[in-house]
Amino acid sequence: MFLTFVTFLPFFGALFLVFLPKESTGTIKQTALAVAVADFLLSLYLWTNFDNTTHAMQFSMNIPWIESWGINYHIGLDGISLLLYVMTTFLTMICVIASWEIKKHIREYMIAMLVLSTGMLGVFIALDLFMFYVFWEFQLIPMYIIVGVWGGPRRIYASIKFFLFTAVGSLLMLVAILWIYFHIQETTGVATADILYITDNLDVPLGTQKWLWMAFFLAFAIKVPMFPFHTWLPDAHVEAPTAGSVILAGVLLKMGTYGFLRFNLPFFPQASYEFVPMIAWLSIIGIVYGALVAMVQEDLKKLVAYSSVSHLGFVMLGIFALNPYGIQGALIQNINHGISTGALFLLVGVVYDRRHTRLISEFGGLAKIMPRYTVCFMIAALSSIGLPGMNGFVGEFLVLLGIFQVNGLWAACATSGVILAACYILWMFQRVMFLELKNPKNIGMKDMNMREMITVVPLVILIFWIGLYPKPFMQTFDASVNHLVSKVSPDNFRPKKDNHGDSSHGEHAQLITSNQMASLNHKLQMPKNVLNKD
Amino acid sequence: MELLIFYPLAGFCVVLALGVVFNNSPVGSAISLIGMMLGLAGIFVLLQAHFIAILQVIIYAGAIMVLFMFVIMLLNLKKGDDTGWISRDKNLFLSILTGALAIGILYKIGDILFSTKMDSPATLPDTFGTVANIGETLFTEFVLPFEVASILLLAAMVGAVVLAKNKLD
Amino acid sequence: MEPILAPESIDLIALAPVLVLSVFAMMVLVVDLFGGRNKTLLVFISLVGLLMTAISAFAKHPIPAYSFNDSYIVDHLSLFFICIFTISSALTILLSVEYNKREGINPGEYFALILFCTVGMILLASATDMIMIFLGIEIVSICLYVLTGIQRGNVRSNEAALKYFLLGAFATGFLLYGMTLIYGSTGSTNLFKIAEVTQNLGAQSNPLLLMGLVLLIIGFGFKVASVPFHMWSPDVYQGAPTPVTAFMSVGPKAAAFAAFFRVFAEAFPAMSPSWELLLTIIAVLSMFFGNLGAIMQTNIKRMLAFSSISHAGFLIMAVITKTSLAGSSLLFYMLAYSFTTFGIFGIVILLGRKGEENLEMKNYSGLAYKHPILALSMTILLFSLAGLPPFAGFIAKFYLFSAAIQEGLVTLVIIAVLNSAVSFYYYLKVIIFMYMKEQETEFRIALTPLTLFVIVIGVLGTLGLGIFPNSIIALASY
Amino acid sequence: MLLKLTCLIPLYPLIGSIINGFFGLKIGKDAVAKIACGSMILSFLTAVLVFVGFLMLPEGQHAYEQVVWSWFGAGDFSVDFGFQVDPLTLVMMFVVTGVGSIIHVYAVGYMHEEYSFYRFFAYFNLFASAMLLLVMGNNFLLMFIGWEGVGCCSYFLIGYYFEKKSACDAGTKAFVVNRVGDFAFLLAVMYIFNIFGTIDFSEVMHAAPEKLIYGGEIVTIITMLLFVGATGKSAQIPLYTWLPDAMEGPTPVSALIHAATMVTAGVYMVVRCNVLFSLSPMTMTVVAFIGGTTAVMAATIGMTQFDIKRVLAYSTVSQIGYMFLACGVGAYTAAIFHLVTHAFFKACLFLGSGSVIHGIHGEQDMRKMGGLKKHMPTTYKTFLVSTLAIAGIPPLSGFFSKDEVLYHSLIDGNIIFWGMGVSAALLTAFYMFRLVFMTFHGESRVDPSVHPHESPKIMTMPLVILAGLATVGGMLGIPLMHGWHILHNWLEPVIHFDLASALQHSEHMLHEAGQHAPSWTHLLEPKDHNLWIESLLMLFSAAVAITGIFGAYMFYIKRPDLPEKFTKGQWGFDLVQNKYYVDELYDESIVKPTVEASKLLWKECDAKGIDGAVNGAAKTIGWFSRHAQTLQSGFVRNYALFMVVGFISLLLVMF
Amino acid sequence: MLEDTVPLSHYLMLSATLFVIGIVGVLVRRNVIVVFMSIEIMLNAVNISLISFDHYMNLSSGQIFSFMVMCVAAAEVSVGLAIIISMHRNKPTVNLDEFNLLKW
Repeated sequence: MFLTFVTFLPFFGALFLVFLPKESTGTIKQTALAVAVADFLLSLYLWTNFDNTTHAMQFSMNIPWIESWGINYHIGLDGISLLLYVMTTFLTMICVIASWEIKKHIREYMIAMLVLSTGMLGVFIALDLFMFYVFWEFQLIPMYIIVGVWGGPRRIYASIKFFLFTAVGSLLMLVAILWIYFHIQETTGVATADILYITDNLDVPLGTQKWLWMAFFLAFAIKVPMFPFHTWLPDAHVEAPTAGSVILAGVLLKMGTYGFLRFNLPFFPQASYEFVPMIAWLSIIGIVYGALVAMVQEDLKKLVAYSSVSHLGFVMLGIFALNPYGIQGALIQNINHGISTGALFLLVGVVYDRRHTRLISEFGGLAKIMPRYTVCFMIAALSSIGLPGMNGFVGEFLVLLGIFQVNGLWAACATSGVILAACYILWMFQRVMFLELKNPKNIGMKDMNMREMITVVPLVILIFWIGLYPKPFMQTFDASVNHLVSKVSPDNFRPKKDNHGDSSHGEHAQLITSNQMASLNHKLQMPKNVLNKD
Repeated sequence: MELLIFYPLAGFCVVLALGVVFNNSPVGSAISLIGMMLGLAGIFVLLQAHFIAILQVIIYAGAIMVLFMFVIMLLNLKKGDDTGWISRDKNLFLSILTGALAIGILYKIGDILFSTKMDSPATLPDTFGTVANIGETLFTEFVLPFEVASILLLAAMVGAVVLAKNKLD
Repeated sequence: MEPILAPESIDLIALAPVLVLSVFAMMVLVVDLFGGRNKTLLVFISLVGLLMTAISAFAKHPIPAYSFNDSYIVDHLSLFFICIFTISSALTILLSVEYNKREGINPGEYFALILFCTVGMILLASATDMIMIFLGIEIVSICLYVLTGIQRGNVRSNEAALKYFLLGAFATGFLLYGMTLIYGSTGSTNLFKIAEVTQNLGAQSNPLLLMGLVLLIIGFGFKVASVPFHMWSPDVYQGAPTPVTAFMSVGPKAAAFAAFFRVFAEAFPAMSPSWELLLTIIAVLSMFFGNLGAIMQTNIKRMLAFSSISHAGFLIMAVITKTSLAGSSLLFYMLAYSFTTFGIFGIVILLGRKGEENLEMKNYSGLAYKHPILALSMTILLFSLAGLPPFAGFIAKFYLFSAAIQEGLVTLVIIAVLNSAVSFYYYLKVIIFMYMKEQETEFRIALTPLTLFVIVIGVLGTLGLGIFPNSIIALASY
Repeated sequence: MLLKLTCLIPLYPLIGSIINGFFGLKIGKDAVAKIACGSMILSFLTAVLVFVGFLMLPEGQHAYEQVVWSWFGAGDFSVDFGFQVDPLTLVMMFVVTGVGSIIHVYAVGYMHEEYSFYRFFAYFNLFASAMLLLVMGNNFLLMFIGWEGVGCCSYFLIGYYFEKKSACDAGTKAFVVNRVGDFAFLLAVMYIFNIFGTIDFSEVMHAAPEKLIYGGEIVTIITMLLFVGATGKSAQIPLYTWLPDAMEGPTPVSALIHAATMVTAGVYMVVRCNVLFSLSPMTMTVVAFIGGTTAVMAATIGMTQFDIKRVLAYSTVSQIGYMFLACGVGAYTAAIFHLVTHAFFKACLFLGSGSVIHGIHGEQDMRKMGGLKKHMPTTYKTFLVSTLAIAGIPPLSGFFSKDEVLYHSLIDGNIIFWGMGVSAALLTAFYMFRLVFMTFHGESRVDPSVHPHESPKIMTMPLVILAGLATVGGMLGIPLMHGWHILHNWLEPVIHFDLASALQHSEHMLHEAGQHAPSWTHLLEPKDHNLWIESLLMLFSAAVAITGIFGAYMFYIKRPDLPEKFTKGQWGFDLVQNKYYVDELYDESIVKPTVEASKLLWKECDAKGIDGAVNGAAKTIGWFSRHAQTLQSGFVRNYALFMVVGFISLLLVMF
Repeated sequence: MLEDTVPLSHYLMLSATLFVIGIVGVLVRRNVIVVFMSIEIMLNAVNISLISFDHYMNLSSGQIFSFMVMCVAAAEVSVGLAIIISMHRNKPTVNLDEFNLLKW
C-alpha cells in the first residue's frame, strides 16, 4: 500500500496542480517541488526498510485488477528495481528544481513532469506483464509532451521520432506478452500475466524462445538504445528541455536495461544465452561507435547523447555477461549513467540558459569566469569517462570484468571505449572550458547560481559516494542478482560437462581450469628466446 | 415449351437491360427498364412464382417506375444532360476496358454457376408460388420480416419527406 | 381455406426492445407534429425511449432465447450490442441538440430517424436469418442516407448523402446477390440451418456458396467501411452533420459488425479456411490504407474517417478469429470505441460555429493553453483511439489481439500492431497542433452544456474502461 | 601500532587539496601554501612513523596490510580499499612524500605570482595523494585509482595555463595516451582476476608460481598488458610522446610528476609484479628491449633539443628506459635504486631549470641563455652536482645506480642490452653537459632587457637539499660488497622469487595436462658474480661518462661553432631534432584517420545511413499516403469501380 | 440434359448477366437517375436467382425474400429520389461527376 502511495503521489500532485490557477506560478512550482521532495523522501524510507538479504519482492501488493483475465495489480520492489525506483524520485526532484526558470506554461510542465514520474515509477514496480506494459506505454505520453512543447526548434520532429520509435518496439512486445499469456494459460491452466509466476513456470522450446526474445529485445533495445536503434536518442536529447534530457537519460533509458533484466533473462534464459554474441557485438559496436560519433559532435547535448549510447553499451554488455559481476556492474552503471549524464545535461542546460546555444565552438575559456561551473562539469565529465574513485569506474570495471569472463576479445574491444571516452570528453572539455575567452558574448556569463548548485551538487556527491563506497548501493541488489544469475545459468539447460569446474570462482563464466590452462600454456609455449641467453 | 419461352424472354430482358445502360436519354432508359421488368415478370411466371410475378408488375413496373418517370419529369431532364458514355477517347478506352472486364466477370461467374448440378426442377406442388402459399409462409415463418418491413417503409417515408420537403425550416 | 394460426414462435418479450423503440420513435414523430416549437420534449422522449429499450432488452430470460422460427435471438452478443446502440444513440441525440439548433436542423424527424436507425441496428444484432439481416441493414442504411443529407441547404451534406446512397444501394446489390447464392446452395436463409448444411458439407467447397461468401463479404465490407469498399466513408463522414458522423462511426458500424460476426462465426465456421484468407486480406488492407489515408489528412473528420477504416481492419480480425473470446473483444472494442468517438466528436462540435465548422487541424493550434481541459480530454481520447494505455482503446486492442493470438493469428496481430504504430503518427499530429503550435485563430467556443456532458461521458467512459475494465469485460465475455 | 597510521598518509594531502580547492581563494596565499606544504610534510612524518612501526614488526613478517573499507564487489569478486606497507612501498612512500615535500616548498616560491595559486596547490596535493594511493594500494584496483588519479592530476597541472592552447593540448594528449596504457592495465587486471580469482597483490604474487606456467601464454599476455600500461604511464616507446609535451606545465609539476614520481609508477608497478614478470621470459626480454631502446632513442633526441625543459624531459624518458632495462633483466633492485636516485637528481635538475627560467623571466630556450653561472650561483652549483650525478660520475648517486643497471644488463641480460645502456650513458653525459654548458657557461645570450637574478631562498633551499640527496643517495647500494647493498637487502622480501619451485609447479601442471615440459635446467644454473668484471665495468662506465662530458666540452665550450657545422643540412639531425617524426606519424596514422572516420560515421552512417533508413521509411509511408489519396478522387463512379475491382480480386483469390 | 427443361444454371446465368449489366451501368453512366436504374436492374437480377432456386428446390423462402427485396427497393427508390431532388435544389445537375466537393 505504501509503495502504491509513493508511486501515485506525484500523479495526485499533478491532479492537484490542475486545479491551481494558471497565474500563480510560485505556488505551482512550490507545490510540485513539495510533492517531488516528499516522494523522494518516502522512497528513501522504502530503501531504508528494504531487506537486502532476499531476492523476494518487497512492499508487494497483489490485488485483482482485471479479474476476468487474471490480471492483477501486483507491485513490489526487489533489488533490481529498488535503486532505479529511488533514482527516479530523486531525479524527478532534481528536475523540478532544474525547471524552476521555465516560463512557458509552467503549470502544464509541472503536471507533465509529475505524471511522468508516476509513469516511470510504475514501470519499475509492476509485477504483472499487463501492468508493466500499461506503465511502459503510458509514460511515453508525458515525455512526448515535455519534449514536444518545451523543447528546442526541432522539437516536433524529435518528439514524434521518440514516440514512434518506442511505440513500434513496444507493440511487438505486446504481441509477445499476449503469446506468453496464452501459453501460460495453456500449459499451466492459470490465466495470469504475473511476472513472478511466468518467470517460474514459463517453459517454451528454444525456437519459440528466440522469437519471443526478439520481440522483447526490440522493445528494450530501442529504449536502451542499442546500436542500430539509437538515432532517436540524439534528436530527443538535443531538443528536449534540460530536465527532459535528464529524465530521459536518467530513467527512461534505464527502463530498457531494466526490461532486459526483468524479462529477457529470466523468461528466456536459453535464448538469452544463445544471443549473447549478438548482443555483445552490438554493444561493442555501440560503445565504440557512440564514442567515435560523440567525438566529432558540434553540439554539447548531442555529444552527451552519443556518449549515452556508448555508456549504455557497457550496461548491455554487463547484463549479457550473465554473471554476477557483469549484471551487478550493469546495474550500478545504470545508476551511474543516470547520475553523471544527468549532471552533464544539467550543466549543459546551465550554459544553454545563459547563451541559448549549445554549440561547442561558441564557447571556450569558461573556466576563467565560471570556476564553480567548471569544477562541477569536470567532475561530471571525469565520472562519465570512468575515472577510478568516481562512480563510473565501479560500474565499468565490473561490467568489463564480467564480460572478460566470457570472452577476452569482447572485453578488449569494449575497453577500447574507455580510451575513446577520454578523447571525446576531454576534447570537448578543453574546447568549452579551457583556452582563451574569445567569444565576446561569453564574457558577461554568470557562474552557477544557488539553485543550479542545488541541482548539481547532490549529483556530485553521489558521484564520489558511489565511486568510493558503493556498498550501500550495491548490496541492495546483491541477492536479487545472484538469484537472477542462478536462473539464467546455462547449466540449467546445458548438459553438464565432466571437466566442468573445480575452479573457485565464476559460475557460468568460461572458466579456465588448471588442466585447460596447462594445455593452453603448453600449446603456445614461448620459443626459446635468443636474447635470453647469450 | 419452357425452352421456347425462356430463351427469347431472357434475350429480351438482356437487350432491354443493355438498353437501360446504353440509352442516351433517361426517359428511354426508364422505358427500357419497364420493359425489362415486365420481361422478368414473364420469367417469374415461367418459374411458377405467380405471386411474385404480379408483385413485379405492380410494384416495380407500376409504382417504382412511375416514381422514376415522375422524378425525371420533375427535374426536367433532357437528352443533353448526360451526353452518353462514349464521348471522349479516354472514355472509349475505359469503356472497352469496362466491357472486357464485365465479360470477364461474367465468364468467371458463369463458370461458377454452371457448376451447379441442379438441372431438373423439383416436383412442385400445385400450391407453389400461389398467394395462399406465400401468404401463409409470410405470416407464420416470416412474420417478423414482414413486420419489420413496415418499419423500413415508415422510416423511408419519413426520410423521403424530410429530404424532399419544399421549404427549409 | 383453413385459418392461419399464430405461430408459437412469436415472442414479443424477446422482441420488446424493438417494439418499445419503434413506439417511441413514432411518438417522437407525433409529438413533433403537435408539440409546437419547444423541442426539448422530443429529446426527453427519445432518451427515455432509449433507456426503456435498454431495460426491456433484459426482459427475456433465460438467454440465449430463440424466437420467430429461430430468426431472432436474444443472447449475450445481442444484449450487449443493444446496450452499445442505445448508448451511442443517446449520446448522438445529446450531441445533436445544440448542434441542430446551431445548424438549423429540424429535430423531430431527425430524432425519429435516429431511433428508427437504432431499431434497425437492434434487429441487425439480433437477427439470425438472412432476410432479417438484409432488412436490418436496409433500415439502418436508409435512415443513414437521410440523416447524412438532412442538412438540405448544405451542398456537402447533399453530396455525401448521394454518394452514400448510390454506393450503399450498389453494395446492397452485392450483399443481396451473395445472400441469394447462399440461399441457393444451402436451401435456407436461417443461419443455424445454413450452419448445419455447411457443417455437413465441410470443407468440400460448393462454388456457388463460396461465391456467395465473397459477395457477402463485399456487402458487409461496405457497411463496415473496409478496404476496398471504404471509399464512401471519408466523403460521407466529412459531409454528414458531425453528430451523424459520430453516430455513423459507432452505432451502425457496430451493428454491421454484429451481423458480420454472427454470419461468419455462426453460420460459416466450417467454411472458415476459404473465407479466412479473404478477410485477412481485407483486414490488412483496411488497416494499411486507413492509416495511409489518415496520415496526410488535415481535415479532422476525414482523418477520423480513415482512422475508423483502420479500426474496421482491426475489428475484422475479430471476425476472422471467430471464437467467443473474439466476440467479447468485439463487444468491448465497440463500447470503448463509442465512448472515445463520441468524446472526440463532441470536441469537434464544440470547436465549430455556425457557418464555420473549424474542421482543419490548424484550427486546433494552441488549444491546450486556451482550453486546457478540453485539450486534455482530446488528448486522452486520441490516445485511446491510438490504443495507448491506460485508456479504453488499449484494453480493447489488447482484448482483440489476445483473442487473435489465442487462435494463433500471430502474423496478423503483428501486422496489426505495426499498423497501430503507424496510426500513432496522425493521432499525435492533432496533439501536436493542440500543444505544440501557436494559436492561429481565435477560439470562440461556446461551451454548451449538453455537448460538454457528452464529452465528459466520453472521457470518463474512456478512462473507466481503461483503468477499471474488469466489470465490463466480465459482462462482455460469454 | 604505528602502522595503523598508514591510512593517514594519503589522507593528509587529500584534505589539504580539498581545503585549498574549496576555500583557497578566501584564505589567502600564505594559508594555502602552509596547508599544502604542511600536509605534505605531515604525510612525510607519518611515513617516518610508519617506517618505524614497520621496523618493529616481528621477524619474518615483511608486509602489513590495512583494510580501511571494503570498496566494492560482485559475486565472489571483491576489492578492498586497503593499504599495504612493505619495503617497496616504504621506499616509494619516502620518495613521494620526501621529494614531494621539497618540491611543494619550492613551488610556493615559484608559483607565488600566480592568481590561481590555490588551484595549483589543490591539484598538487591531490596529485600527491593519488600517487600515495598508487604506491600504497594493496590491490591492482586501488593502485589503478592512484594510477588514473595521478594521470588526471597531471592532466590538470599540464593544462594549468589553460588559456594556452599548447598547454591544453598537451594535457589532453597526456591523458589520452595514458589511457591507452590504462586500457591494457585494466585488461591485465581482469585477466588476473580471471586466473587467480583475486586481485590482491600479496595473494596474486603468492599464487602466481602455482597457477601459471613458466613462459606460458597466459602469464605472457598478462605481463605484456601490464607492461603496455607501464609504457603509457612511464613514457616508454611507443607511448612516450606525451611526456615532452607535458613540459607545458609549471616547472614544479615537471619536477614532481614528470620526473620524480608519476612517470616512475610504471617501474614501480613492474617491480611490484616482479613475480609475474619473472615467470615470463619473453615479456622480460621485451621490457628490457623497450627500455634499452627508449633510453637510447630519447637520449639522441635530448641531444638535439634547445628547450631546457624538453631536454630534461627526454632525459627523463631515457632514464626511465634504464629502469625498465634493469627490470627486464631481472635486476629489480637496480631499477628501484635508479628510480630513487633519479628522483633526487632529476627533481633537482628540473627545479634548477625552473630556477633558471624564473630568473630570466620565463625564457626556456637554451640558445637565449648562457653565462648564467655568475648570476645564479646556488642554482648553478646544485645543477652541476645533479648533472654529474646523472652523467654517472663517481661517487655521486647516479653512478652507483646506473652502474648497477649496466652490470646486470650484461650479467643477467646480454651484450646488446649492455651496449644500449652504455651508449645511452654516453649520450646522457653529453647532452646533460651540453645543457649545463649552454645554460650556465659561455657568453650570455640572454635578452638584454632581462636581468637574470638568483631565485629566492625558498626555491634554492630545496635545490640544495636535493643536490645533497643526489650526492649521497648512492650509499643505498654500494656495489662490490654484496652484504652492503642496503636497498637490496631491504627489498629482498618483495623481489624474492623462487624460480626453482616455480619451474617445478609448471612442470607438474604440464604433466597433469599430459604434456612434456621443456628442459629448464639451464635457468637454474647459479650465476657467479665476478668481482673483476664488476670492477672493470665500473671503470668503463665512469670512462664513458667522462668521454661524454669531454665531448660536450669540446662542442660547446671549446669550439662552439662545431655543432653548427656538424648538424647543418644533415637529414639525420633533422630526423632526430624532429623527434623522429613520431608525433607526426601518430597524428597522421591514428589521430586524423580516427577523427575523419568518426566524421564519416556520423555524417554518412548515422545521419544518412541509420537515420536515413528510419526517415526513409517514414518518407516512404508518406509517399504512399499521398499517392493513395489520389485514389480517393471524389467521383462516385470511381468508388464503385473500386468495389468492383475488389469484387473481382476477391473472386480471383477465392477461386 | 433433359431437352424439355431449362437447367437452373441458365436461369442463374440470366440473373448474373443482368447483374453484370447493372454493374456496368453503374460504372459507365454519369446520369444519377440512370445509375440508380442500373442498381434496380441488379436487384431485379437477384430476384431471378431467388425465384429460380425456389423453383428448383421447392422452397418458398426465396419468394418471401424477393418480396422483401421489392419492398426494400421501393423504400430505397423513395429515399434515393428524395435525395436526388433535394440535391437538385442546391445544384441543378444530375451529372455525377460534378459532385466532387468531397475528396482526398
